Amino acid sequence: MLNVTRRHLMALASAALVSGAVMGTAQAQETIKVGVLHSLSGTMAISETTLKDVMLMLIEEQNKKGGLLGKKLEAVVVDPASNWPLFAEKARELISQNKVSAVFGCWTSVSRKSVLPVFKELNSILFYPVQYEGEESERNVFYTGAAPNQQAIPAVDYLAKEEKVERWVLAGTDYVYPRTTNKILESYLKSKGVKAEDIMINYTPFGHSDWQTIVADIKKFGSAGKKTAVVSTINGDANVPFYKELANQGVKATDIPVVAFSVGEEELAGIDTKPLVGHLAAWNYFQSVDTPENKAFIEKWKAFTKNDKRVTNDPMEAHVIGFNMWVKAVEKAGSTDPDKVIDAIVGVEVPNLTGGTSKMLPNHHITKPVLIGEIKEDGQFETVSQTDALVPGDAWSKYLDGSKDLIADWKDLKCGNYNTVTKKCGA
Amino acid sequence: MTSLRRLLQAFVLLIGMVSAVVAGPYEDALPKFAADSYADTEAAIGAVAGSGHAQALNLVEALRDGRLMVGAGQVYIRDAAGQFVEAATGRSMEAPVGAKPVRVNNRVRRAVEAALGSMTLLSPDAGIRLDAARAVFRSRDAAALPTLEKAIGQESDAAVKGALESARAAVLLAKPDASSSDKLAAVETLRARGDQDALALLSSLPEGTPAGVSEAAIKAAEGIRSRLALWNAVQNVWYGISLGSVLLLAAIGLSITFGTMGVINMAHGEMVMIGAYTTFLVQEAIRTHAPGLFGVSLFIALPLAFLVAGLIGILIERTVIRFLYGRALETLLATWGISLILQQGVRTIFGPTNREVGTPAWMSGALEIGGLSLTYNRVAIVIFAFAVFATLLLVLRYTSLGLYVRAVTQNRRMAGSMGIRTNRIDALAFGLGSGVAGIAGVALSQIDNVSPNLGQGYIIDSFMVVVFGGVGNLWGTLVGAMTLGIANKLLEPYAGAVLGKIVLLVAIILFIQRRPRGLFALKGRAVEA
Amino acid sequence: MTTQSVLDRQSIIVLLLLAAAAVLVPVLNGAVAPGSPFHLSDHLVPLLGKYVCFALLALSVDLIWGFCGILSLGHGAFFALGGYAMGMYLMRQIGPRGVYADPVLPDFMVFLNWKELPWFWQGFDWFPFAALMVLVVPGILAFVFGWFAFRSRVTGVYLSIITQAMTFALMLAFFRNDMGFGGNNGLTDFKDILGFPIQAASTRVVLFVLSVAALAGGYLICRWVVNSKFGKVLVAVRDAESRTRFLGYRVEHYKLAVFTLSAMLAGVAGALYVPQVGIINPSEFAPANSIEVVIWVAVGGRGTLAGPILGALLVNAGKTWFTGVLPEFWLFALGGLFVFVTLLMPRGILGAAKDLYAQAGQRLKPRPVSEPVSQAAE
Amino acid sequence: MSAPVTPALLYLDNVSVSFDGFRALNALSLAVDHAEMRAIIGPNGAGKTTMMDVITGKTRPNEGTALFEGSHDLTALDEAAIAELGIGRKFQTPTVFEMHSVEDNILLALKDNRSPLATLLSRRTARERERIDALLERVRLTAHRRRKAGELSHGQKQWLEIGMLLAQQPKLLLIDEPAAGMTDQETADTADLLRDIARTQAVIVVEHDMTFVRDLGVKVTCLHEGSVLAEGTLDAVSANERVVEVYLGR
Repeated sequence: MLNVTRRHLMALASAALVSGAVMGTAQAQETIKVGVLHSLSGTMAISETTLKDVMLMLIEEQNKKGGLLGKKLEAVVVDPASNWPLFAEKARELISQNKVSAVFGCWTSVSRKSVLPVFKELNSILFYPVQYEGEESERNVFYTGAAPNQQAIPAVDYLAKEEKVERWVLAGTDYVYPRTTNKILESYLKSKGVKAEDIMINYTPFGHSDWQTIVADIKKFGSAGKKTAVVSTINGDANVPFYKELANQGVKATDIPVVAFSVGEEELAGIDTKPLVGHLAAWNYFQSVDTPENKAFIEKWKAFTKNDKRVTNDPMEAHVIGFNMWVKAVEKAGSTDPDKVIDAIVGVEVPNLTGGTSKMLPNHHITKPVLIGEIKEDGQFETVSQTDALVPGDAWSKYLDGSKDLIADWKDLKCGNYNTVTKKCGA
Repeated sequence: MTSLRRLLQAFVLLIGMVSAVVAGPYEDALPKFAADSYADTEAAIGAVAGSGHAQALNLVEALRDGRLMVGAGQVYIRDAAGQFVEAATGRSMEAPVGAKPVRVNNRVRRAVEAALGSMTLLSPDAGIRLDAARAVFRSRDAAALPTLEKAIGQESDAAVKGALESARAAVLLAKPDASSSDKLAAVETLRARGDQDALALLSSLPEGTPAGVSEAAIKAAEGIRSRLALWNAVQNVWYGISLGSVLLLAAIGLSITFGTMGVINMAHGEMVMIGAYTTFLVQEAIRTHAPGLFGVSLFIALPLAFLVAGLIGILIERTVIRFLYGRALETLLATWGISLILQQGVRTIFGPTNREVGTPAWMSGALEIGGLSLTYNRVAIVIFAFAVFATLLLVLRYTSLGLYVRAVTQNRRMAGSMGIRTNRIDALAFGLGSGVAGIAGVALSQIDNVSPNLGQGYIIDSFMVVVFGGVGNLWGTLVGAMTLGIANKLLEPYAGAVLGKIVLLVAIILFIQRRPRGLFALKGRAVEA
Repeated sequence: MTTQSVLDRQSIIVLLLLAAAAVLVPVLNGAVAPGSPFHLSDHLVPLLGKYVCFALLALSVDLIWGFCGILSLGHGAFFALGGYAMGMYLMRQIGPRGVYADPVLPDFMVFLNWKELPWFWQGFDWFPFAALMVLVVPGILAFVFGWFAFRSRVTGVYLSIITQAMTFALMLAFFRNDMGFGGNNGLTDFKDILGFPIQAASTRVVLFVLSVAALAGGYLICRWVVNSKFGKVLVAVRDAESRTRFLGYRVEHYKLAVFTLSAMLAGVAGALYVPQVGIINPSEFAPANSIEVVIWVAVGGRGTLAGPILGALLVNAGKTWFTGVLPEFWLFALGGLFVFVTLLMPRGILGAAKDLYAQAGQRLKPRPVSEPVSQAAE
Repeated sequence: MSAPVTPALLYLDNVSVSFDGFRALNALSLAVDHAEMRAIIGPNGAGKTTMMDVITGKTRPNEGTALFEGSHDLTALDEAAIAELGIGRKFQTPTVFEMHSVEDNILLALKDNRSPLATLLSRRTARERERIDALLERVRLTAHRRRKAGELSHGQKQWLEIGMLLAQQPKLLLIDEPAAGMTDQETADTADLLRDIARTQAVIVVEHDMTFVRDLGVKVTCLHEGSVLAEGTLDAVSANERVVEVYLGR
């Protein structure tokens, strides 16, 4: 019940922020506005509400440090309500009405695709914090989540090396992220000598709830004598019944490990993790990472949300990195003008929460460490592998026919899809 | 009890002190645990298991449970009571500063399982022996062979003996220097076992297996495969029944309200959700106040879910629906509004994220019958669904409420004029329908997300079941649910999950055209009046 | 007759208001200086355009529900199909400007390794064909669906439920990437329409004006239909279907005709919606969306032609306001609206207003609340 | 069109209908001539309404023949087709289009092209207006022509429905309990009206009110348990022993 009042207050607080933003147009010169474009209602609220809170925390903190360029930062929060056209509408509102200097937001690929034209047209900046399928590099967007080569490929490498996996089930929800990731993985695995009959690909709809047949198929596929693993790009809500079915049919991590790319601390909070111990996830950050930076961040987060049960996760770290990079770039450029910031930000380095230093690359992706974690009984992850160096994010995958010749470079080539064969921008 | 444990500890301690005098493979292996490398840990486990050291079993179990600690290069075992002993000597000691558990990953866990298997083959507990045999079956560790032979020799339990023999067969097939005749016997053992695991073993013989054995294995595998294909079909039907019973649970309450009052209750799914959240609350309360009751938490949740959902149902009926009788389409809209309010209400109170509802121990695991694998939770849900169905059937047939409800279903006006208070019957029937949805929620919490969106996922399917089966007829709902469930599962292997569902939806739409009132429609003048 | 003249006055008001919107929006947006309090900022133009498209969708639902008693809970499907037809045209207009610069294939096809354009994408690069498809595709679906449903006399809640199943099945189908409509991401990143850049303020103003014109056109078509003898038959079907049949009318033909017409109107609304919001995705097929449309109609007043327009504008403006200011309470408000309207204002705002007017004009007894006889004749 | 099998306008032979085992009509046979008025009486459940349902195509008989004008097989046609053949039906409870004006109710019933396209494009002609005026006059609703039908009194609705029936210009009118709920004067007027109609068209009247039936003074058919019990003048039928038995019980 305490929850009610807190949420209630937060709602009112964000309401106040918005109306503050509207009333405050007269003082627009005195603050720097930062747009926060995350769904607070509808199906995506489950994931995105947290990111809105992180942004509010980061902005509050920056203001405590004296703001930016001598001005206070001001968050402008809107609710696109998990409705894709509404994302574009609210983005337009943020940029042209509220005159924000940068926007932090979006979760699903479709929401990002929906706002892209708006950012290009109105020339503003979007920081996108979620792991995604890649195959994109836009001048106005900075991708602080993982590209496929920063998540999927290292995870597969780990399984092949550490678990001696020879047979692969690529199971995903039928949308663009799993499709692309699986395509890349299929091509990658084949390049490593895995035969076609040792790869099984399966797609299910959003919110799929009856996993009996598919889990049984996986078991069957896994009993051909070769060590088998499942690479799961199953999205959101469908994961709970999937893992419950795995546990019920007795698929143990020691027999057929499942490595997931969309299951983090928040998703596990709704599942009894005891039967799932040992299943894996690949991210660039885990709450359990033991570094001073992370400890400090978790403490601040719990204090800010006044709830010591709130977990942290990978996209939150991506926002932390993205926000700090933007702050540094604005300081470097001495202005919040998008053109200047876009030029200044490439090459900016900030510490991440896992003990390294992430750098903004010319392709607008960043360098990140890749962590493989096993699920523990308490719903946290035990890091079982971490790349030695940070992995630079690839905008275009080397393993896809359509994009193997493409690179993105906004520093020298000023192009998001430069074809290295034809030497032309725009393929 | 405590004194017994003390005695045991003292005993272990004594043995530990004696053995500490001589450094053996056990002592040599210990520092490897401190190296914080999975490969070293794995190697150390093998060495420890093979050492025959008195502490070995204790140590490996501690590793499995996360009680093997490392601090300042030393290895300790923390017992269940939180006491520390030195792994090397078994000497009890103060909790060391900064000790951390030895890290475990799947590879280490597998090694632990194999080690435990070979060490517990002779355990006095049959259950442990069975687990051990299965572990060896998986690890195929040749070192376990002598113990295995000994265990088989003295085994009296048939099930365990079978498992031990399978394990021996597995080991022999994997062992390069085993004789061909032994291997052939092993192939025969596995052929007789005839399940998926046997198939896996037979189809992955190591390099260098004699040609005769390979041929026998291929033939045996063929046989198993064709046998499994048959079982597979049965298994699919079972999946269908299990999906059908989920649909039955979700739809049966709807069938009552729809049949009796002609009311389309779009908030029906939310009643299911409320049942699931009730289960969550019950489990929360049990976790904090009476952890011992967790096994029966679902039985406590059932009546509560029925009451909570039923009362909310009656409340909705009294405040909204009764003003809308005879206006089915308006009822549909109003209850849709109510469903939005209930969803958002739950979201505000419990947050948008999924809530954890645990599975009691008796519902985990699977029952293996021949080539069939029936998971206990699905079995429980199927039995439960049929129990609910039977109960409702009896209630409607033999209680006065049932009599009134049937009367109102068949002819509202006539029932009214015979002195039945149709108003009250409506409220009670609606409450009954909602309450049944609530207990469906208890069952669904075991297999699905407990989130505010839970009910949304079932509403369209439930409507399809009711409409397909025929309104106002519980048997129709049963047949409808089972038909849809089984059809869905039989289609899935060919069409995939999505296409299968689309095909079914289209089929139902077409079916409604042929029989607008469903499979088991009431006929005659009563309906048309 | 009395209702006739009321309707006429209503029509004049509606058309005048629409004309005013079509003139004022471009003027306030383009000719008034941005600093002025009367300036209409750029981002509001497509927002208003979206409302107008929703109003046309609501009108199409009202035509069948308010006048013929067919409650479709799947009209979003026709809206979305119209939208997809337009979206496909817009995709083809991107040409080689996609990220993979394929001259023919849209990005998502390159991405899925498709080698050539599927047959059902052929022709959509030609605007007249796409425009025709905007009408034909929803029309054919409605015709086939209706032909089955109405011929076998599926009525009432059964019909509502299978319309819902229809849109749900389509949603599942369009989510599949193998369908060739871009899966969950749908169609997006449009560049231009008929050669005009789609993001330009002027294009948006033109699209807004076109939407208003389409709404006015739709209004006039609906008005013509409901005022004709055909319309009287529809109302007769709504109020006493059996009676109408015993008079010799083939009820199924009437229902089929009006259902198909309504689906085509919804398709046009969808086609105008897509270029203004810049994306079309399978979530437009979600059953919840279609149910929401019904509440717009109910709020405004079903069985009137101005009602659905009013309802769509009011509810959507409310949604925009709520999701900006009190996001957590939007669903409470929407849910409450459903209950409130059905319980206390069954004839919607316009119906209530008319009742008040009638009472003030006295002598007329308050009439029975809608669907008076319903199925009594059966 | 095949040659007429029977000279009768309506010819039912051996018609049976059963619902879930209950036989609502049991080998019913009945013939009605052109421009004949026939009264059907019988206790509740005798099958009167079901018989009407069979004639108008609402219910399909399990067996038997139903012919109209000797050659149209009524069991193969739907309601609309049968209505177009010239069979009109008035329901037991008056069923008019309550939200339409009295005038529009008649307009919708006028014999005309019933296709959707025709109605969409139709304009009201002077002839139609004359027909409407005449019909309203005949059912005494001229003064109420602009009122909504829902606002009429019960008796007026009955008459409006009869007016709609006449507007169809049917060859056969089926009229179910026209006198129910009417005052004595109204009942007498209704009897007059029906007699007047029967001069040119065939009429089947189902009625409980014996006074009314007597007023009509026509041939009476008494149904019982789905078949014809007796047929003849009212006096003859009332004198029939079995009829007395059925009506009064034993």
